[in-house]
Amino acid sequence: MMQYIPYNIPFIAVALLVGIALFIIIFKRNLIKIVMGIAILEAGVNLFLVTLGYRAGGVAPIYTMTPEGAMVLPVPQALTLTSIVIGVSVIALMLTMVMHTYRHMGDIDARKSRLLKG
Amino acid sequence: MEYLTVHSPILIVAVPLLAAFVTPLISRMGNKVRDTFNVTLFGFTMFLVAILAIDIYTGGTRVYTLGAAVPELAIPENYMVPVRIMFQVDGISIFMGLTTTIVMLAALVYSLQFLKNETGQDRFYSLLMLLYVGMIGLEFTGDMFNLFVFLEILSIAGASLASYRTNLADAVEGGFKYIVISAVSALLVLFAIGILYGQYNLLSIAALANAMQFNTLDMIALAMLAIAFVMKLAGVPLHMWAPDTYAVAPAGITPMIYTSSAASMYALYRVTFTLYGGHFDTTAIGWVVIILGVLSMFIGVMMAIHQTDIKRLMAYHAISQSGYMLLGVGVGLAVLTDPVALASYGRDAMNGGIFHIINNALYKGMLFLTAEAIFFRIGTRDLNRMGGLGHNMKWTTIFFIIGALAISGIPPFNGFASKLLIYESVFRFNPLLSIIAMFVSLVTLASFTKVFYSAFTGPEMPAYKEVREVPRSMLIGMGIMAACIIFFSIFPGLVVDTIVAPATEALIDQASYINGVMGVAP
Amino acid sequence: MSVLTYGYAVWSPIVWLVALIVLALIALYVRSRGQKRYKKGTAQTDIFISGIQVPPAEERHVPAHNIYWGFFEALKGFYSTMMRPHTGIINDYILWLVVIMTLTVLVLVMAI
Amino acid sequence: MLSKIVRTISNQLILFVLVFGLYIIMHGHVTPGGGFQGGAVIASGVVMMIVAFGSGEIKKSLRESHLSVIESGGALIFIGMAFAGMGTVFFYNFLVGTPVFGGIPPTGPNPGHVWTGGVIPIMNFGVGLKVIAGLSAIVLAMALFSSGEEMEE
Repeated sequence: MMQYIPYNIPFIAVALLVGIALFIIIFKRNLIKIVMGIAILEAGVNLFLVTLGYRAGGVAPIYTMTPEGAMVLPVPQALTLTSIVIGVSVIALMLTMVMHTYRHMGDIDARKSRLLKG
Repeated sequence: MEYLTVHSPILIVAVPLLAAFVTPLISRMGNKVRDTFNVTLFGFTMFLVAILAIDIYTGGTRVYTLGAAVPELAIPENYMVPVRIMFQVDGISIFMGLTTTIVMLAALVYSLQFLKNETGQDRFYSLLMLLYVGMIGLEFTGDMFNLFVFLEILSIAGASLASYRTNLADAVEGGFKYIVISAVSALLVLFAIGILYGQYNLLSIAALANAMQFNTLDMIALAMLAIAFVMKLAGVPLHMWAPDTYAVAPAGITPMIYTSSAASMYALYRVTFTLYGGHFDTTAIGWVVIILGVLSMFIGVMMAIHQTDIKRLMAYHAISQSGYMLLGVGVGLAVLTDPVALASYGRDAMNGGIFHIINNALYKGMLFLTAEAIFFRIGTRDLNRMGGLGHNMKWTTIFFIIGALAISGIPPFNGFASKLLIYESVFRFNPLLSIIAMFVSLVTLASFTKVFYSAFTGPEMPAYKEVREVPRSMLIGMGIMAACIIFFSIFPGLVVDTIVAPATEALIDQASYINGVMGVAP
Repeated sequence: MSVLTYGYAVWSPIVWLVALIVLALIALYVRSRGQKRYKKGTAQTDIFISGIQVPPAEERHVPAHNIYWGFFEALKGFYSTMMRPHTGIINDYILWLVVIMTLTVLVLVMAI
Repeated sequence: MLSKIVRTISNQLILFVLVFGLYIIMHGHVTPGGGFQGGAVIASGVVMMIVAFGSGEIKKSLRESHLSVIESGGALIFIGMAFAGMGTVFFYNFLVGTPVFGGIPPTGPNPGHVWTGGVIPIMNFGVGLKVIAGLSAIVLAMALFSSGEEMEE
């Protein structure tokens, strides 16, 4: 039982990151903090993907000057990269919208900077 | 011709993508050149969609593998499972593709003159093409990860377009809400994909469906995927973003965002039927979908009749109509493992739900376009300040009447045909659901009477004496939708037999989807 | 081609269209038998409310929030309940997502 | 605008940042890295210049219209390479075996041959151009916003 714990630490980290992120997104009213929450959620999901591809004692899946031995799975790493690229653009877009909201409303509190409801 | 048929699945995605990237360059040569370029390339895309559709309806599922030596080679030699990026187009995919293409045509034509006085037009067309790429890609893709990628593409493009008029505070707010819920739900989709990948080391939908073991982790992944897609398609109680976003998006974009919700609905069906169908009792997830559908229908319409903002009202109706599709297909999902019930009413319920997708994309899209035509001329969405517009905007009024009658399910329009299929088949599943559906249809009619009365009838207001009919390209955009509605109304049998029944068949027949990639099962 | 047949009934829009056209023809015939003395643009078409001064156009039109007033009045409780979750705050939207997702996970895990 | 020391150092450092970024872009097919990573490195160099000189100064040399052209050009290189394989299949690696990046590396550990990869290095280059232009435009627009200016239309 005890020997499995080191391999599960990344998954515990994933759970913590996703939990913290959801807490931030649900309970923090500042729009910038919501964007931060989404960035943390993304980090958690990316960590999850990378961890799935890990093999004990594996090296990076690149043949250039590589030592002999097991390699970790390359596919989750490719997925993570794609997800990071998408995440950058999503977060840039969200920050731009927060900027415009601040320009129009003079406030980035989710409760005070809303016009649409009901 | 042969060449185009073989390569059409990828060209349908790649040509608009090329258009999106070339548009910023070509718009330096003037707006006319850019508009002609975009319309030409989109016309070519429509031609490709048409030949692909003919090919699918005669020849069955098509697989296209990117980067392989031949397009059909899904599984490379010496491999047991597909490893390349892959497009798999079957009946339901091409059905959604046709829906998207018709709406996109109307939106593109409508936008040509609507945008005349706006800044940043080249970005608008780039993003519009990207939105189309995202939707078509989501519908055609054959692996889970590209499902996520295209979902993000359509979210980003949709959110930027929703807040296109950044000079309006509410537009920015609507776009922000859309991107936040899209980002969160897309990340949940990615998490679910990670769970599936961790268990099976597979990404292809067909291979995953083949290997699925239905254990607890798979159920968690199913719940995450299903609810994330329900969020994107705005089912009650995850619908609150929809009125905010639909109301503020510029014309042409609201129908497109609405259709992207329909694309998310396709993803929901693809996951529940194809990925998790087969030997698993789908009754529980079927009832989840049915309950969400009934809630959407009822709460959507009750909120709609209360609104005084014309586009918010229509947005709540969009939610309520999505409920019909969820109800129809949910009944099919609930009886999927019961062949007798499936043959006697499940298939008809699914036909109704799927037929409603294209009907609703057409008339809901046209109603959004008429609302935006009013906004274009009088500069307000507030119904309290409208009145007597029918005197000067005759064509808009006619299009509105057609759309309102169709959405309320008044015979002989197409809304009635699909709703009748749903009522009668759902009645045999559970009569109460059918009665709720009819009541919702009644309230829909009531609320569109309210819009018609307060916006178009009444004495000619002095403030709106100078209001003229909208420019021609906007009328043509609405006219395309109206023509499709009338065609679908007069020939419902033809439409159901040709495009809807193959779509239903594609959803139910999981084995042929798997065999399309994995070869005939040993 | 235009007839939609399914397990237990038939829907044919052409029949409906023919019926509608026949009804429209009858209506037109009845209309053509009407009074010929009616003329547009004369005092015949002016609004007459028992001799009261006719109010201007803005006041004659019933605005949208007055339509179905009784319906909303009767359902006041329902609408005040409905308005409470529709806050328009983005945090609440995500809260709903998490709650519904948790419920669905429970339902599905119970089901297997 | 920061002090003269910072400005001078930044002026010297930007060269190394650019070279490092280009190295990462062009060796993306044999070592860790690629278009996005290298582009992000170069965009961080742009951030450094903005911090050192102020956004108003950088705006004069990095025009939004030029960045837009570079971005579209990068995307066009990428999708153009994909279309060029249409003779066989979309995204087909048609350059394998030709003199241009056509080498076929041995399977297993090797010292890394740059002249391999077919269309992948060219696509990396296109992605790099797009990311450089896109990220620079984003950080510049945000910096301009915080100083109360507008990007040109």
